[in-house]
Amino acid sequence: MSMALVVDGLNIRSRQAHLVRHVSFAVERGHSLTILGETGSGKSLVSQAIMGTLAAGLNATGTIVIDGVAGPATTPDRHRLWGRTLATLPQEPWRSLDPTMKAVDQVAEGYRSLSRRNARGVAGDALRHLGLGGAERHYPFMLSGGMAQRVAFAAATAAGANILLVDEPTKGLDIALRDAVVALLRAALAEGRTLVTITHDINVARALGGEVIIMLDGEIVEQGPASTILSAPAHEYTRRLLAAEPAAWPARRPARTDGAAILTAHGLTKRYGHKTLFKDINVVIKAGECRAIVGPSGSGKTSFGDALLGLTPVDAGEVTRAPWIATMRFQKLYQHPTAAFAPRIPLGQALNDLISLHRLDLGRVAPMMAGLRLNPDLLQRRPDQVSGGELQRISLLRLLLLSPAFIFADEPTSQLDPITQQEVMDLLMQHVAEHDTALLLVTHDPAIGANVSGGLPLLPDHGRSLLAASGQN
Amino acid sequence: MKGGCTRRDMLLGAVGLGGLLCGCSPGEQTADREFLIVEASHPTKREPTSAGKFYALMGIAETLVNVDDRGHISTGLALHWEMSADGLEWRFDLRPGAHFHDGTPVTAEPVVRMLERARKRPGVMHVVPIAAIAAHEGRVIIRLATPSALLLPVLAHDSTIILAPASFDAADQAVQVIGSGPYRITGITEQEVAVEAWERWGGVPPAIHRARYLSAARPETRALLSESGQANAVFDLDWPSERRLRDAGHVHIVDIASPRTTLLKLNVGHPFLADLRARQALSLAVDRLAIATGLFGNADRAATQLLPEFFTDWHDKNLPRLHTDVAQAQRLLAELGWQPGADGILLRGDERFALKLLSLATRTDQPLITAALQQQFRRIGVEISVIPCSPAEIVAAHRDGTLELAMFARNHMMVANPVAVLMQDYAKGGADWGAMGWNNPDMIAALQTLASGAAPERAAALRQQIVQTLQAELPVIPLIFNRRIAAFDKRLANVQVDALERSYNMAAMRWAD
Amino acid sequence: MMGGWPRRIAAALLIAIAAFALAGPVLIGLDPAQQDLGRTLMPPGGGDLLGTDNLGRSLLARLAQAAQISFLLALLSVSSAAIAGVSTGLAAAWWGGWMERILVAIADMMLAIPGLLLVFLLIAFAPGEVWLIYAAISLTLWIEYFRVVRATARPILAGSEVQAARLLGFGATYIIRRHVLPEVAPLLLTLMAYGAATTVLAVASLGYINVGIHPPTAELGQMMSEYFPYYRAAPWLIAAPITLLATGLLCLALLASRDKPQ
Amino acid sequence: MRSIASLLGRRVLQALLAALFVSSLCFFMVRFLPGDIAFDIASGRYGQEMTTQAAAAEVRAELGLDKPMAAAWLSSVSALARFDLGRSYTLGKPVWGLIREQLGHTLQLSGLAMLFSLLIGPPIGIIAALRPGGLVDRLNLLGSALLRALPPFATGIILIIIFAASLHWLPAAGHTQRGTIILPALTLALGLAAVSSRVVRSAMIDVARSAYFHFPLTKGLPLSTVVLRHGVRNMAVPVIAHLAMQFVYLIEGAIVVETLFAWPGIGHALSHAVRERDIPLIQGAVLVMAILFVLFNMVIDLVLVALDPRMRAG
Repeated sequence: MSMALVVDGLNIRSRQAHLVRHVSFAVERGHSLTILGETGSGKSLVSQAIMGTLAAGLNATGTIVIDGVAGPATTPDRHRLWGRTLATLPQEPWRSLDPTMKAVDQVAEGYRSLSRRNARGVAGDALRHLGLGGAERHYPFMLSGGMAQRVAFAAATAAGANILLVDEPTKGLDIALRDAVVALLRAALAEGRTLVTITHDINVARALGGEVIIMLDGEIVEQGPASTILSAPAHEYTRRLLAAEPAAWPARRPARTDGAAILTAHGLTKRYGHKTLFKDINVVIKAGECRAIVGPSGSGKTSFGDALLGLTPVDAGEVTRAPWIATMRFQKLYQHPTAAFAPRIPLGQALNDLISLHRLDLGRVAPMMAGLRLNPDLLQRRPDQVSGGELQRISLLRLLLLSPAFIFADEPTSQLDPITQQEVMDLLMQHVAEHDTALLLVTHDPAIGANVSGGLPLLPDHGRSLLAASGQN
Repeated sequence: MKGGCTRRDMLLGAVGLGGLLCGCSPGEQTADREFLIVEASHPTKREPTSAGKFYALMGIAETLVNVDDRGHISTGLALHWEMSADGLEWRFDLRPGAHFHDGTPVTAEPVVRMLERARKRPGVMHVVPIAAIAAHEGRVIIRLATPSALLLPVLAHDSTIILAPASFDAADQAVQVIGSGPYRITGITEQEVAVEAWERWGGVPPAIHRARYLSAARPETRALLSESGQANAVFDLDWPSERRLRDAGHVHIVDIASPRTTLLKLNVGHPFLADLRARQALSLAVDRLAIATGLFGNADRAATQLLPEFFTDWHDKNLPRLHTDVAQAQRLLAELGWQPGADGILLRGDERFALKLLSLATRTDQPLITAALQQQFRRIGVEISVIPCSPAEIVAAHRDGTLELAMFARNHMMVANPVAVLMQDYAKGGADWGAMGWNNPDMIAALQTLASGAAPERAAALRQQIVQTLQAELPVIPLIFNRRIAAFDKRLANVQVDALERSYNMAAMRWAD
Repeated sequence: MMGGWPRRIAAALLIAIAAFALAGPVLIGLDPAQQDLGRTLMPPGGGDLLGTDNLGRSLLARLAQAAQISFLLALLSVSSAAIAGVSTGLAAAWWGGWMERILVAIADMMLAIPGLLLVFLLIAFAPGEVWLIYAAISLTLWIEYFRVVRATARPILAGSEVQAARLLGFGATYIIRRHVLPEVAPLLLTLMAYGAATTVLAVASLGYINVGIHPPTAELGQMMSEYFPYYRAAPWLIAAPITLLATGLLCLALLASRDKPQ
Repeated sequence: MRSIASLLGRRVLQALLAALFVSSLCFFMVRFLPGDIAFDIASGRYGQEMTTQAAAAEVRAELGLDKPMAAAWLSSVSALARFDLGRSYTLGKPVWGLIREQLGHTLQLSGLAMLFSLLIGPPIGIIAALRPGGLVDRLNLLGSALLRALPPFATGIILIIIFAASLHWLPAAGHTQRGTIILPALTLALGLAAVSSRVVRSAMIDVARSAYFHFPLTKGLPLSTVVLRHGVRNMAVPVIAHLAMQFVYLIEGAIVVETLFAWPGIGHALSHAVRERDIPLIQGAVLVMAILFVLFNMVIDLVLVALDPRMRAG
């Protein structure tokens, strides 16, 4: 039984900080290792050290043994192993495929020993094997997310690499896509490849099995077989991580359902091209009520919320708002918090602009910052200089300043780590409850949807996506 | 797709570079070496009355009579000519065996046709009182209304070149140039004309068989064409280029006096300039010597009178020279009631001594002279604003009376007798390229006497009278004498430069090696 | 891209050039039009710091005056082109529809006219006038700003950042000031720096083909074409304006080469 | 395919409108220029020393310049509608032939300049982009600023001094002799490459940061292959759009280089035509150039569509 990959005493330092300390592990040939941890835990640095793509300012020490060949942690020659020994599955496959090249060619160019024609033949076979028959000559923009995932997989493994290093393969994916990726990785394992997966998603770790490493602040806090660690965690942090899974969230007190109607939609219909996103939907949203829409990507969830807010035109139907509520009190929380801020303006400036525009009370900011556990120093920074969780909380703060009557929260936590996700969600729910705000949450995670709606039926009704509601699939 | 394209581009580039290296290979035989001659003007036009100069210079077309570089009339297409006793009828015998480049013989009829054609168009023909032109027994007969000393000089002018009838289309537009000179055109484009020796040319066969004219507007280009050895003869060099080429020493520089004078045309009818003292003051303000040495490196170029030494009969060494005297100029202007204002510019009542100076935009030396004048006039309190313009604007401003000052170089040997040009320029009220608002009946009479022919002693007295009048009255202010500067390949022998700009003398040159 | 020090040097040099242009003419105290035909083409050093030109004028004094005139006019011409281009570009991106179609059609039409011809024709109205040449050039420059601003502003205005700002109650002025201009500004600065150099060079080129400014106005481009014939007799004459322009341009390019935030 | 057809249709309509607009604009601008148009034409015809009142009167009568301007405009537009560009006022030759020859020379020169600049600019830009802040990048920035500040006639004279006067490899000027096109084309190309290398650099940096550039590297492809196969094509889309604009400016910017190298081109002809008020030549040249501009844009659109499959769909 030989080791495919051994990392021994890996330390990574930047000029200011010691980022990764004493990380050592070994993966057996044909086995799976999953590194679990949050953003900033150093798990991606470990992956970069193995691939040899650490940023210039970082200094790594220790030994890395790949396929029996030992070498220092930092070596300029690591890229010689790429493709043939060491492969990586890109995080965002549709961005990693060349937009100007056909799928089959992107796979074929990996078979460098073969002639161009033979390579295309083999690449076509590989794609058909992955269920992509018919899509060989498609360009990336014609592929769905799942298809792009599989093309990227075929391309990454074309040169025959046996060690597959995968960094956050499921970030931002809905459940169906996540399961497809996991299936792909399991298939790779079944073919005898060695798999190193870096993720914050416990479901992925659980599905892949094998060994699990839990990282926190650059150190390994726990290490062992997945079955043991994920069912009986020894370390306190692992326990928190497991508790942050939406399925494990404590049930919430049901929101009130006796409020006045603040938003009524009647017969809402929207088409996108030839596709009907939703059709003839009637909804009444009452003050203080929390509702959720659950569905996969592309099912029209966001368009529905935007239609309620009047952000997107509809093909039929109408939305009426309670006339006594100011326009400004209908708000939206965005999936990518960076997409809601002017990128070059400091956050404090953005908040001050809002306060002076609506003549709000500046005094409310400090206590609210505290309530959202935000450091006042963050306001000096630009949106790209704070973490996703912090930025999402600041955008929540910005909404709350306007005392919203209705918030459309569009996947507000799907880009966040599990612990941060739970924290942001708790803060959102707490403020919504305190201010008697109606909430419409869009999510692809049924567990979150169920948790938030607190027993109220999902929109449009139980368990159906909008597409299903409109009679399509 | 893109990758393939780049490779193909590289291939093309390599071919281009390969072609470039065999661009100029030395060591050709002198017999088929092409002679390259460079000057500024464009051979774009075919119309003989306006573009004839170029075709004459190149030896493509001939005139009835010729003029040598001292201004003496010699034979051209006409080998002999005679004048009737009353001086009214001239008969010309054409050179036997002369052929146009299309093979047709040069007979009296096409010559008469060309002369009649030139008479119908604007040009120098009008200074001669021609009554009729006819062909008679193979001779060209020209009848005059009154005797004229200017007929031969005018017939030597390049606007009267003789072309074959096939040169013109049905509407009498010139479409090609079929001359009878030692060279015929083999190719003509916007900026280049290729010629080769015409085998049926009657004179001495040219030693240089093939030649090409290249028009290069910039003096730097011309100088570098000479310096690089690409061009064998380069004309119209400016001072910096000439100096550079002299220093480099690869080429032979010829610098000869030219009959052109750069002068200041004044509107004598203008209230500021009508009084002679004002014109004298302006003339006294000009430091010609400083301009000649500072800008052109040649003290001899300071114009001391209108006509340079080139005109041996006309240039009067005893004439009081035009000179510089700022104090005297200021006194003269003070006499006219001008007083310096706060900014140093003269004021008279609510008038300010400020004038507009039109200057030709296309000449490279003109901006330098005008800049110097501007400064020198400022010293006596006269403000000049320079307006770059085209020749047409000077003519138009002359006509509508708005012209104040203008500067240009006048070729007083444009016709082989300066009387022709002076008669035009200093006629009653002046003319476009001469005086303006100025009238001297005595001088006009003197010119007319000279034009119709006068005995040598009488002529000399008249010339002196004219020159003295011009110097005293200052209808124009002479500034700088121009020179004709050319650079020649040192491999050339028998190089001659024609100051009259009548011929490049290509047919007379030969390769020395 | 570059470390901090080249940018600091660039900024310092730019300030020096600006100071030279603003205060130079006064500090040097020489009349840039004062000729001495007895002392033409004197090399640098000696009596005059940078030597004398073809008319015996102080090159230093002329350079200072030229820097003042050229940079001022280039700035005016480039900024008027930028103002016209930015406002039409924003209008097209903001309103879209027929407004955009008309503006794009006008810009395309203007592009189809050879800019050179437009410049020739305009200059023919008052030959040799400095301001007219700059005005004519700025008339051909605005289209570039229009196209860049429209192309940059359109996705921004359609983006979720602007949607969020609108939901929060912000109006057009705020959106343009906080969302559009900060994104467009670095691009505009680069365009304007190169546009200014293009303008000066255009004046030089026009002077070269005899339709430019007439002496004695000292202007950088005009100096280049005026001193060009002396490139070997007195190379410092043409080198001076070119060096000044190249230095200014390099400094601006260094300052504008700031990387985009990721 | 339907989108391509509608694109072509729109471009043709645009060409016709542009032609009408620009030719009328030029007509009126020339007629409103100060001065007497007859004198300007006469000086163009007969030369400086022959420009007299009589010559101007003859021109005025022959060309009917006394007629009302509106009538003259209508007749010029109707002639253009019949594709009759007329005859040059000063040269007497058909305008179409003049333009074909002069614009042909300019296009020849600009085309070769474009080719040279493609051989110089993009490779330097790509190398600079692969190591931003490296030596090549710094030298490129310096060289580009210097070349952008160097008037084209100065660049040209430096090239002539090196390649013609010192090395004697190439002719200094002219246009019918062999090799004369190379130096003027190189002069223009250097100016273009100064800009295009920086545009390529910044486009290439964007591409090199993208995931689709990094991913093929991890597939085991060598950097050179990835640059050529994935870098260049993706970078080409913004760069070609930029170069297309450059080419249009190039045709106009050639005038200075044409003057220096005694190369007969349209810029030169236009400057004379404006001075001599040769309305038919101006109108004809503008018309042909406007139509060429639109056609050229059309070709660029098609090239972009060929390069980027996403545009084919949209």
